[in-house]
Amino acid sequence: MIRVQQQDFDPAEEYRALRGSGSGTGAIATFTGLVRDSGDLDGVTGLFLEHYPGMTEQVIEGLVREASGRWDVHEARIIHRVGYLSLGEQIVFVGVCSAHRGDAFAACEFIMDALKTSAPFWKKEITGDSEHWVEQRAADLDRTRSWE
Amino acid sequence: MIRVQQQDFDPAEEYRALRGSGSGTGAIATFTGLVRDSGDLDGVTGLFLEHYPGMTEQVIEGLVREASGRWDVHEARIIHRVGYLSLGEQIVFVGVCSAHRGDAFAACEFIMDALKTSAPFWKKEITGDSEHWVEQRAADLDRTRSWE
Amino acid sequence: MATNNTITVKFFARLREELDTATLTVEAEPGLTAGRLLHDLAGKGGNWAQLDGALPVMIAVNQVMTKPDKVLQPGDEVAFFPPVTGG
Amino acid sequence: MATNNTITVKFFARLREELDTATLTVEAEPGLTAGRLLHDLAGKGGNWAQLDGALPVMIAVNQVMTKPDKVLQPGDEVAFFPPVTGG
Repeated sequence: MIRVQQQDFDPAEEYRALRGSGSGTGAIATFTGLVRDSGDLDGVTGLFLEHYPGMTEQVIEGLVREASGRWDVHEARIIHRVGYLSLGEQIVFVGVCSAHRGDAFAACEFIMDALKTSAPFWKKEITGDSEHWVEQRAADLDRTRSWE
Repeated sequence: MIRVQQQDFDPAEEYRALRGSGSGTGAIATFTGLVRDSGDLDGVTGLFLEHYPGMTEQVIEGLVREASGRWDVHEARIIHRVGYLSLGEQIVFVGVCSAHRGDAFAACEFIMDALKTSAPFWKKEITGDSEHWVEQRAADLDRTRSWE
Repeated sequence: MATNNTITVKFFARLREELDTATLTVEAEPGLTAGRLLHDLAGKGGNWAQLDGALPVMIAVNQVMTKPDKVLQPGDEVAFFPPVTGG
Repeated sequence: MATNNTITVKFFARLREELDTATLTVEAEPGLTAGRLLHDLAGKGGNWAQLDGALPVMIAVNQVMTKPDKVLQPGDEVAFFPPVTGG
Protein backbone atom coordinates (compact mmCIF):
# COMPACT_ATOMS: atom_id res chain seq x y z
CA MET A 1 0.00 0.00 0.00
CA ILE A 2 1.59 3.23 -1.19
CA ARG A 3 -0.07 6.63 -0.91
CA VAL A 4 1.17 10.13 -1.77
CA GLN A 5 -1.31 12.67 -0.48
CA GLN A 6 -1.81 16.15 0.94
CA GLN A 7 -4.09 15.14 3.79
CA ASP A 8 -2.91 13.85 7.14
CA PHE A 9 -2.86 10.13 7.99
CA ASP A 10 -3.52 8.04 11.09
CA PRO A 11 -0.69 5.65 12.00
CA ALA A 12 -3.17 3.69 14.14
CA GLU A 13 -5.18 2.76 11.02
CA GLU A 14 -2.03 1.61 9.25
CA TYR A 15 -1.00 -0.41 12.28
CA ARG A 16 -4.39 -2.13 12.37
CA ALA A 17 -4.06 -3.07 8.71
CA LEU A 18 -0.56 -4.49 9.27
CA ARG A 19 -1.70 -6.42 12.33
CA GLY A 20 -4.52 -7.96 10.31
CA SER A 21 -2.15 -9.38 7.73
CA GLY A 22 -2.28 -12.97 9.03
CA SER A 23 -1.49 -15.41 11.82
CA GLY A 24 2.15 -15.71 10.76
CA THR A 25 2.85 -12.07 11.62
CA GLY A 26 4.96 -11.74 14.75
CA ALA A 27 6.60 -8.36 14.28
CA ILE A 28 5.45 -4.90 13.21
CA ALA A 29 7.98 -2.07 12.83
CA THR A 30 6.81 1.44 12.06
CA PHE A 31 8.45 4.78 11.47
CA THR A 32 6.82 8.20 11.39
CA GLY A 33 8.61 11.41 10.44
CA LEU A 34 7.43 14.77 11.81
CA VAL A 35 8.16 18.39 10.90
CA ARG A 36 10.62 19.58 13.54
CA ASP A 37 11.78 23.04 14.44
CA SER A 38 15.37 22.80 13.22
CA GLY A 39 16.65 21.37 9.96
CA ASP A 40 19.05 23.25 7.69
CA LEU A 41 17.56 26.36 9.33
CA ASP A 42 16.61 27.04 12.95
CA GLY A 43 13.14 28.26 13.82
CA VAL A 44 11.38 26.24 11.13
CA THR A 45 7.63 26.86 11.22
CA GLY A 46 6.69 24.62 8.31
CA LEU A 47 7.66 22.76 5.18
CA PHE A 48 6.57 22.71 1.57
CA LEU A 49 6.91 19.29 -0.06
CA GLU A 50 6.91 18.89 -3.83
CA HIS A 51 6.94 15.59 -5.72
CA TYR A 52 6.96 14.14 -9.21
CA PRO A 53 3.53 12.52 -9.59
CA GLY A 54 3.68 9.08 -11.14
CA MET A 55 7.41 8.62 -10.78
CA THR A 56 7.17 8.84 -7.00
CA GLU A 57 4.80 5.90 -6.76
CA GLN A 58 6.88 3.83 -9.20
CA VAL A 59 10.08 4.44 -7.23
CA ILE A 60 8.45 3.51 -3.92
CA GLU A 61 6.96 0.35 -5.45
CA GLY A 62 10.47 -0.56 -6.55
CA LEU A 63 11.82 -0.01 -3.03
CA VAL A 64 9.13 -2.28 -1.58
CA ARG A 65 9.96 -4.96 -4.17
CA GLU A 66 13.63 -4.67 -3.31
CA ALA A 67 12.95 -4.91 0.43
CA SER A 68 10.69 -7.92 -0.14
CA GLY A 69 13.47 -9.64 -2.04
CA ARG A 70 15.96 -9.12 0.76
CA TRP A 71 13.81 -9.74 3.83
CA ASP A 72 10.67 -11.59 4.84
CA VAL A 73 8.06 -8.85 4.33
CA HIS A 74 4.40 -9.81 4.78
CA GLU A 75 3.16 -6.32 4.00
CA ALA A 76 4.57 -2.81 3.74
CA ARG A 77 2.50 0.36 4.03
CA ILE A 78 4.00 3.69 3.00
CA ILE A 79 2.44 7.15 3.09
CA HIS A 80 4.24 10.36 2.11
CA ARG A 81 2.55 13.72 2.34
CA VAL A 82 3.08 16.66 -0.04
CA GLY A 83 2.16 20.35 0.04
CA TYR A 84 2.39 22.71 3.00
CA LEU A 85 2.94 21.16 6.45
CA SER A 86 3.22 22.95 9.79
CA LEU A 87 5.59 22.31 12.69
CA GLY A 88 4.79 19.01 14.39
CA GLU A 89 2.76 17.61 11.49
CA GLN A 90 3.30 14.08 10.22
CA ILE A 91 5.28 13.87 6.96
CA VAL A 92 5.90 10.21 6.27
CA PHE A 93 4.91 6.77 7.53
CA VAL A 94 6.61 3.45 6.81
CA GLY A 95 5.21 0.30 8.41
CA VAL A 96 6.35 -3.28 7.79
CA CYS A 97 5.11 -6.57 9.21
CA SER A 98 6.98 -9.85 9.14
CA ALA A 99 7.32 -13.15 11.00
CA HIS A 100 10.52 -11.92 12.65
CA ARG A 101 11.59 -8.67 14.22
CA GLY A 102 14.95 -8.48 12.47
CA ASP A 103 13.29 -8.52 9.06
CA ALA A 104 10.62 -6.00 10.09
CA PHE A 105 13.21 -3.54 11.44
CA ALA A 106 15.61 -3.94 8.51
CA ALA A 107 12.96 -3.59 5.79
CA CYS A 108 11.37 -0.58 7.52
CA GLU A 109 14.67 1.24 7.96
CA PHE A 110 15.87 0.34 4.45
CA ILE A 111 12.70 1.72 2.84
CA MET A 112 12.87 4.87 4.97
CA ASP A 113 16.54 5.49 4.15
CA ALA A 114 15.98 4.86 0.44
CA LEU A 115 12.91 7.15 0.36
CA LYS A 116 15.21 10.01 1.36
CA THR A 117 17.68 9.44 -1.45
CA SER A 118 15.72 7.79 -4.27
CA ALA A 119 12.12 9.00 -4.30
CA PRO A 120 11.46 12.30 -6.12
CA PHE A 121 10.37 14.49 -3.20
CA TRP A 122 11.82 17.91 -2.46
CA LYS A 123 11.50 19.73 0.81
CA LYS A 124 11.49 23.48 1.32
CA GLU A 125 11.92 24.78 4.86
CA ILE A 126 9.88 27.81 5.86
CA THR A 127 10.83 30.09 8.74
CA GLY A 128 9.11 33.29 9.84
CA ASP A 129 10.51 35.35 6.97
CA SER A 130 12.34 33.06 4.58
CA GLU A 131 12.18 29.88 2.52
CA HIS A 132 14.99 27.53 1.69
CA TRP A 133 15.14 24.38 -0.46
CA VAL A 134 16.76 21.71 1.66
CA GLU A 135 20.05 20.34 0.31
CA GLN A 136 20.57 16.60 0.13
CA ARG A 137 22.69 15.50 3.06
CA ALA A 138 25.80 13.43 2.44
CA ALA A 139 24.88 11.45 5.57
CA ASP A 140 21.62 10.36 3.93
CA LEU A 141 23.44 9.10 0.86
CA ASP A 142 25.89 7.24 3.09
CA ARG A 143 23.03 5.57 4.97
CA THR A 144 21.47 4.38 1.75
CA ARG A 145 24.79 3.10 0.39
CA SER A 146 25.32 1.17 3.62
CA TRP A 147 22.49 -1.16 2.50
CA GLU A 148 24.23 -2.03 -0.80
CA MET B 1 7.62 4.90 30.66
CA ILE B 2 7.89 1.19 31.45
CA ARG B 3 4.92 -1.06 32.14
CA VAL B 4 4.69 -4.80 32.78
CA GLN B 5 1.05 -5.83 32.77
CA GLN B 6 -1.45 -8.57 31.97
CA GLN B 7 -3.92 -6.37 30.11
CA ASP B 8 -3.66 -5.43 26.47
CA PHE B 9 -2.27 -2.07 25.33
CA ASP B 10 -3.03 0.39 22.52
CA PRO B 11 0.00 1.32 20.37
CA ALA B 12 -1.95 4.39 19.17
CA GLU B 13 -1.97 5.82 22.72
CA GLU B 14 1.77 5.26 23.05
CA TYR B 15 2.36 6.88 19.67
CA ARG B 16 0.34 9.94 20.71
CA ALA B 17 2.42 10.28 23.87
CA LEU B 18 5.68 10.02 21.90
CA ARG B 19 4.46 12.54 19.34
CA GLY B 20 3.63 14.99 22.12
CA SER B 21 7.17 14.94 23.47
CA GLY B 22 8.20 18.30 21.99
CA SER B 23 8.88 20.38 18.87
CA GLY B 24 12.36 18.89 18.46
CA THR B 25 10.95 15.43 17.74
CA GLY B 26 11.33 14.49 14.10
CA ALA B 27 11.32 10.71 14.23
CA ILE B 28 9.25 8.05 15.97
CA ALA B 29 10.16 4.37 15.63
CA THR B 30 7.93 1.70 17.12
CA PHE B 31 7.98 -2.06 17.35
CA THR B 32 5.15 -4.38 18.36
CA GLY B 33 5.51 -8.12 18.85
CA LEU B 34 2.53 -10.44 18.36
CA VAL B 35 1.85 -14.08 19.24
CA ARG B 36 2.29 -16.00 15.99
CA ASP B 37 1.33 -19.52 15.05
CA SER B 38 4.79 -21.01 14.79
CA GLY B 39 7.71 -20.68 17.19
CA ASP B 40 9.67 -23.64 18.54
CA LEU B 41 6.44 -25.56 17.88
CA ASP B 42 3.99 -25.37 14.98
CA GLY B 43 0.29 -24.83 15.60
CA VAL B 44 0.82 -22.49 18.56
CA THR B 45 -2.54 -21.33 19.95
CA GLY B 46 -1.19 -19.21 22.78
CA LEU B 47 1.63 -18.29 25.11
CA PHE B 48 2.13 -18.09 28.84
CA LEU B 49 4.56 -15.37 29.89
CA GLU B 50 6.16 -15.38 33.33
CA HIS B 51 8.39 -12.65 34.74
CA TYR B 52 10.39 -11.71 37.84
CA PRO B 53 8.48 -8.76 39.33
CA GLY B 54 10.74 -5.93 40.40
CA MET B 55 13.84 -7.16 38.60
CA THR B 56 12.11 -6.89 35.22
CA GLU B 57 11.41 -3.18 35.63
CA GLN B 58 14.95 -2.51 36.89
CA VAL B 59 16.52 -4.30 33.93
CA ILE B 60 14.37 -2.43 31.41
CA GLU B 61 15.15 0.91 33.09
CA GLY B 62 18.83 0.03 32.69
CA LEU B 63 18.33 -0.71 28.99
CA VAL B 64 16.64 2.66 28.46
CA ARG B 65 19.49 4.43 30.29
CA GLU B 66 22.01 2.59 28.12
CA ALA B 67 20.14 3.47 24.91
CA SER B 68 19.88 7.11 26.01
CA GLY B 69 23.63 7.22 26.56
CA ARG B 70 24.35 5.90 23.07
CA TRP B 71 21.73 7.71 21.01
CA ASP B 72 19.64 10.87 21.09
CA VAL B 73 16.48 9.55 22.79
CA HIS B 74 13.77 12.09 23.67
CA GLU B 75 11.51 9.46 25.19
CA ALA B 76 11.17 5.69 25.23
CA ARG B 77 7.95 3.82 26.05
CA ILE B 78 8.06 0.10 26.73
CA ILE B 79 5.21 -2.27 27.56
CA HIS B 80 5.59 -6.02 28.07
CA ARG B 81 2.63 -8.25 28.81
CA VAL B 82 2.64 -11.31 31.08
CA GLY B 83 0.19 -14.17 31.70
CA TYR B 84 -1.80 -16.09 29.10
CA LEU B 85 -1.95 -14.63 25.59
CA SER B 86 -3.78 -16.01 22.55
CA LEU B 87 -2.69 -16.23 18.93
CA GLY B 88 -2.49 -12.77 17.37
CA GLU B 89 -2.41 -10.90 20.69
CA GLN B 90 0.10 -8.12 21.31
CA ILE B 91 3.04 -9.14 23.54
CA VAL B 92 5.44 -6.24 23.61
CA PHE B 93 5.71 -2.60 22.49
CA VAL B 94 8.85 -0.49 22.21
CA GLY B 95 8.53 3.10 20.98
CA VAL B 96 11.30 5.70 20.77
CA CYS B 97 11.23 9.31 19.63
CA SER B 98 14.25 11.39 18.67
CA ALA B 99 15.28 14.33 16.52
CA HIS B 100 16.70 11.96 13.89
CA ARG B 101 15.51 8.72 12.35
CA GLY B 102 18.82 6.88 12.71
CA ASP B 103 18.77 7.35 16.49
CA ALA B 104 15.10 6.41 16.79
CA PHE B 105 15.58 3.19 14.80
CA ALA B 106 18.80 2.19 16.56
CA ALA B 107 17.53 2.81 20.09
CA CYS B 108 14.23 1.02 19.38
CA GLU B 109 15.94 -2.04 17.90
CA PHE B 110 18.62 -2.11 20.59
CA ILE B 111 16.05 -2.07 23.40
CA MET B 112 13.96 -4.74 21.68
CA ASP B 113 16.97 -7.01 21.10
CA ALA B 114 18.20 -6.57 24.67
CA LEU B 115 14.72 -7.23 26.11
CA LYS B 116 14.90 -10.70 24.59
CA THR B 117 18.22 -11.58 26.17
CA SER B 118 18.45 -9.52 29.38
CA ALA B 119 15.00 -8.99 30.90
CA PRO B 120 13.67 -11.79 33.12
CA PHE B 121 10.71 -12.96 31.05
CA TRP B 122 10.05 -16.58 30.13
CA LYS B 123 7.73 -17.75 27.41
CA LYS B 124 5.87 -21.04 27.27
CA GLU B 125 4.26 -22.04 23.98
CA ILE B 126 0.89 -23.70 24.12
CA THR B 127 -0.48 -25.88 21.32
CA GLY B 128 -3.71 -27.87 21.26
CA ASP B 129 -2.43 -30.59 23.56
CA SER B 130 1.00 -29.60 24.87
CA GLU B 131 3.06 -26.91 26.52
CA HIS B 132 6.73 -26.17 26.00
CA TRP B 133 9.06 -23.65 27.63
CA VAL B 134 10.79 -21.77 24.81
CA GLU B 135 14.59 -22.17 24.69
CA GLN B 136 16.75 -19.09 24.32
CA ARG B 137 17.86 -18.78 20.72
CA ALA B 138 21.54 -18.39 19.94
CA ALA B 139 20.51 -15.93 17.22
CA ASP B 140 18.98 -13.63 19.85
CA LEU B 141 22.18 -13.63 21.90
CA ASP B 142 24.16 -12.87 18.73
CA ARG B 143 21.88 -9.93 17.91
CA THR B 144 22.37 -8.47 21.37
CA ARG B 145 26.15 -8.95 21.25
CA SER B 146 26.23 -7.16 17.89
CA TRP B 147 25.39 -3.93 19.78
CA GLU B 148 28.44 -4.26 22.10
CA MET C 1 1.90 15.48 -23.20
CA ALA C 2 4.34 15.44 -26.10
CA THR C 3 2.92 14.97 -29.59
CA ASN C 4 4.47 12.93 -32.36
CA ASN C 5 7.87 14.45 -32.79
CA THR C 6 8.43 16.29 -29.53
CA ILE C 7 9.87 15.65 -26.09
CA THR C 8 8.27 16.94 -22.88
CA VAL C 9 10.72 18.48 -20.42
CA LYS C 10 9.82 18.92 -16.75
CA PHE C 11 11.54 20.78 -13.93
CA PHE C 12 10.97 20.37 -10.22
CA ALA C 13 11.61 22.14 -6.93
CA ARG C 14 14.40 24.75 -6.90
CA LEU C 15 14.96 24.37 -10.66
CA ARG C 16 11.24 24.83 -11.40
CA GLU C 17 11.25 28.01 -9.30
CA GLU C 18 14.53 29.51 -10.54
CA LEU C 19 13.76 28.78 -14.20
CA ASP C 20 10.13 29.82 -13.65
CA THR C 21 9.24 26.80 -15.78
CA ALA C 22 7.45 23.60 -14.86
CA THR C 23 7.15 22.14 -18.36
CA LEU C 24 8.35 22.88 -21.88
CA THR C 25 8.37 21.05 -25.18
CA VAL C 26 11.35 20.56 -27.48
CA GLU C 27 11.83 18.97 -30.90
CA ALA C 28 13.10 15.39 -30.83
CA GLU C 29 16.30 15.44 -32.87
CA PRO C 30 17.77 12.06 -33.81
CA GLY C 31 20.49 11.04 -31.34
CA LEU C 32 19.71 13.79 -28.83
CA THR C 33 20.82 12.70 -25.37
CA ALA C 34 19.44 13.92 -22.04
CA GLY C 35 22.84 15.43 -21.25
CA ARG C 36 23.01 17.25 -24.59
CA LEU C 37 19.49 18.64 -24.06
CA LEU C 38 20.58 19.90 -20.63
CA HIS C 39 23.61 21.58 -22.21
CA ASP C 40 21.45 23.14 -24.93
CA LEU C 41 19.02 24.51 -22.34
CA ALA C 42 21.93 25.96 -20.35
CA GLY C 43 22.80 27.93 -23.47
CA LYS C 44 19.71 30.10 -22.96
CA GLY C 45 21.78 31.95 -20.34
CA GLY C 46 20.59 33.68 -17.18
CA ASN C 47 19.34 31.23 -14.58
CA TRP C 48 19.39 28.51 -17.24
CA ALA C 49 23.20 28.57 -17.24
CA GLN C 50 23.22 26.67 -13.92
CA LEU C 51 22.07 23.54 -15.80
CA ASP C 52 25.57 23.18 -17.18
CA GLY C 53 27.35 21.77 -14.16
CA ALA C 54 27.17 24.52 -11.54
CA LEU C 55 24.99 22.35 -9.29
CA PRO C 56 24.10 18.65 -9.49
CA VAL C 57 21.10 17.97 -11.74
CA MET C 58 19.35 14.59 -11.64
CA ILE C 59 17.77 13.22 -14.80
CA ALA C 60 14.74 10.96 -15.22
CA VAL C 61 13.46 9.74 -18.59
CA ASN C 62 9.92 8.40 -18.63
CA GLN C 63 9.99 8.56 -14.83
CA VAL C 64 13.07 6.37 -14.41
CA MET C 65 16.35 7.81 -13.16
CA THR C 66 18.97 7.75 -15.87
CA LYS C 67 22.41 8.98 -16.94
CA PRO C 68 23.17 11.90 -19.26
CA ASP C 69 24.10 9.62 -22.17
CA LYS C 70 20.54 8.31 -22.45
CA VAL C 71 19.26 8.91 -26.01
CA LEU C 72 15.82 10.54 -26.12
CA GLN C 73 13.01 9.28 -28.35
CA PRO C 74 10.02 11.21 -29.72
CA GLY C 75 7.26 11.19 -27.10
CA ASP C 76 9.68 10.81 -24.16
CA GLU C 77 9.17 12.71 -20.92
CA VAL C 78 12.49 13.94 -19.52
CA ALA C 79 12.72 15.55 -16.09
CA PHE C 80 15.54 17.59 -14.55
CA PHE C 81 15.65 18.18 -10.80
CA PRO C 82 17.93 18.73 -7.81
CA PRO C 83 18.97 15.79 -5.62
CA VAL C 84 15.89 14.57 -3.76
CA THR C 85 15.23 15.46 -0.12
CA GLY C 86 12.02 13.75 0.97
CA GLY C 87 11.29 11.49 3.90
CA MET D 1 10.93 -12.18 52.83
CA ALA D 2 14.08 -13.44 54.54
CA THR D 3 14.43 -12.76 58.24
CA ASN D 4 17.64 -11.88 60.01
CA ASN D 5 19.89 -14.79 59.23
CA THR D 6 18.27 -16.33 56.19
CA ILE D 7 18.42 -16.05 52.44
CA THR D 8 15.33 -16.16 50.22
CA VAL D 9 15.69 -18.40 47.15
CA LYS D 10 13.38 -18.01 44.15
CA PHE D 11 12.87 -20.15 41.07
CA PHE D 12 11.18 -19.15 37.82
CA ALA D 13 9.68 -20.70 34.70
CA ARG D 14 10.75 -24.27 33.85
CA LEU D 15 12.78 -24.55 37.08
CA ARG D 16 9.84 -23.37 39.20
CA GLU D 17 7.64 -25.99 37.56
CA GLU D 18 10.05 -28.91 37.58
CA LEU D 19 11.15 -28.29 41.18
CA ASP D 20 7.54 -27.54 42.15
CA THR D 21 8.98 -24.67 44.18
CA ALA D 22 8.64 -20.90 43.71
CA THR D 23 10.37 -19.83 46.93
CA LEU D 24 12.33 -21.38 49.77
CA THR D 25 14.42 -20.09 52.64
CA VAL D 26 17.92 -21.25 53.57
CA GLU D 27 20.33 -20.40 56.39
CA ALA D 28 22.93 -17.78 55.52
CA GLU D 29 26.28 -19.47 56.20
CA PRO D 30 29.37 -17.21 56.21
CA GLY D 31 31.07 -17.29 52.81
CA LEU D 32 28.25 -19.12 51.07
CA THR D 33 28.33 -18.30 47.35
CA ALA D 34 25.40 -18.43 44.92
CA GLY D 35 27.17 -21.24 43.02
CA ARG D 36 27.76 -23.25 46.22
CA LEU D 37 24.09 -22.85 47.17
CA LEU D 38 23.09 -24.12 43.72
CA HIS D 39 25.38 -27.14 44.20
CA ASP D 40 23.95 -27.83 47.65
CA LEU D 41 20.39 -27.69 46.30
CA ALA D 42 21.33 -30.08 43.49
CA GLY D 43 22.33 -32.55 46.23
CA LYS D 44 18.67 -33.01 47.11
CA GLY D 45 18.51 -35.33 44.09
CA GLY D 46 15.58 -36.02 41.78
CA ASN D 47 14.71 -33.02 39.63
CA TRP D 48 16.97 -30.89 41.83
CA ALA D 49 20.03 -32.66 40.39
CA GLN D 50 19.64 -30.65 37.16
CA LEU D 51 20.83 -27.54 39.05
CA ASP D 52 24.34 -28.96 38.94
CA GLY D 53 25.26 -28.19 35.38
CA ALA D 54 22.89 -30.27 33.26
CA LEU D 55 21.29 -27.13 31.84
CA PRO D 56 22.31 -23.49 32.02
CA VAL D 57 21.04 -21.73 35.17
CA MET D 58 21.12 -17.94 35.44
CA ILE D 59 21.64 -16.30 38.83
CA ALA D 60 20.36 -12.99 40.17
CA VAL D 61 21.16 -11.67 43.63
CA ASN D 62 18.92 -8.89 44.90
CA GLN D 63 17.46 -8.68 41.38
CA VAL D 64 20.79 -8.09 39.64
CA MET D 65 22.32 -10.73 37.34
CA THR D 66 25.49 -12.10 38.87
CA LYS D 67 28.11 -14.86 38.66
CA PRO D 68 28.27 -18.05 40.75
CA ASP D 69 31.16 -16.75 42.88
CA LYS D 70 28.97 -14.00 44.39
CA VAL D 71 29.03 -14.31 48.21
CA LEU D 72 25.55 -14.22 49.75
CA GLN D 73 24.69 -12.04 52.75
CA PRO D 74 21.92 -12.54 55.31
CA GLY D 75 18.70 -11.04 53.96
CA ASP D 76 19.71 -11.49 50.32
CA GLU D 77 17.23 -12.61 47.69
CA VAL D 78 18.82 -15.04 45.25
CA ALA D 79 16.98 -16.23 42.14
CA PHE D 80 17.77 -19.16 39.83
CA PHE D 81 16.18 -19.37 36.41
CA PRO D 82 16.65 -20.59 32.82
CA PRO D 83 17.98 -18.22 30.14
CA VAL D 84 15.34 -15.58 29.47
CA THR D 85 13.04 -15.72 26.43
CA GLY D 86 10.80 -12.66 26.52
CA GLY D 87 10.13 -10.01 23.92
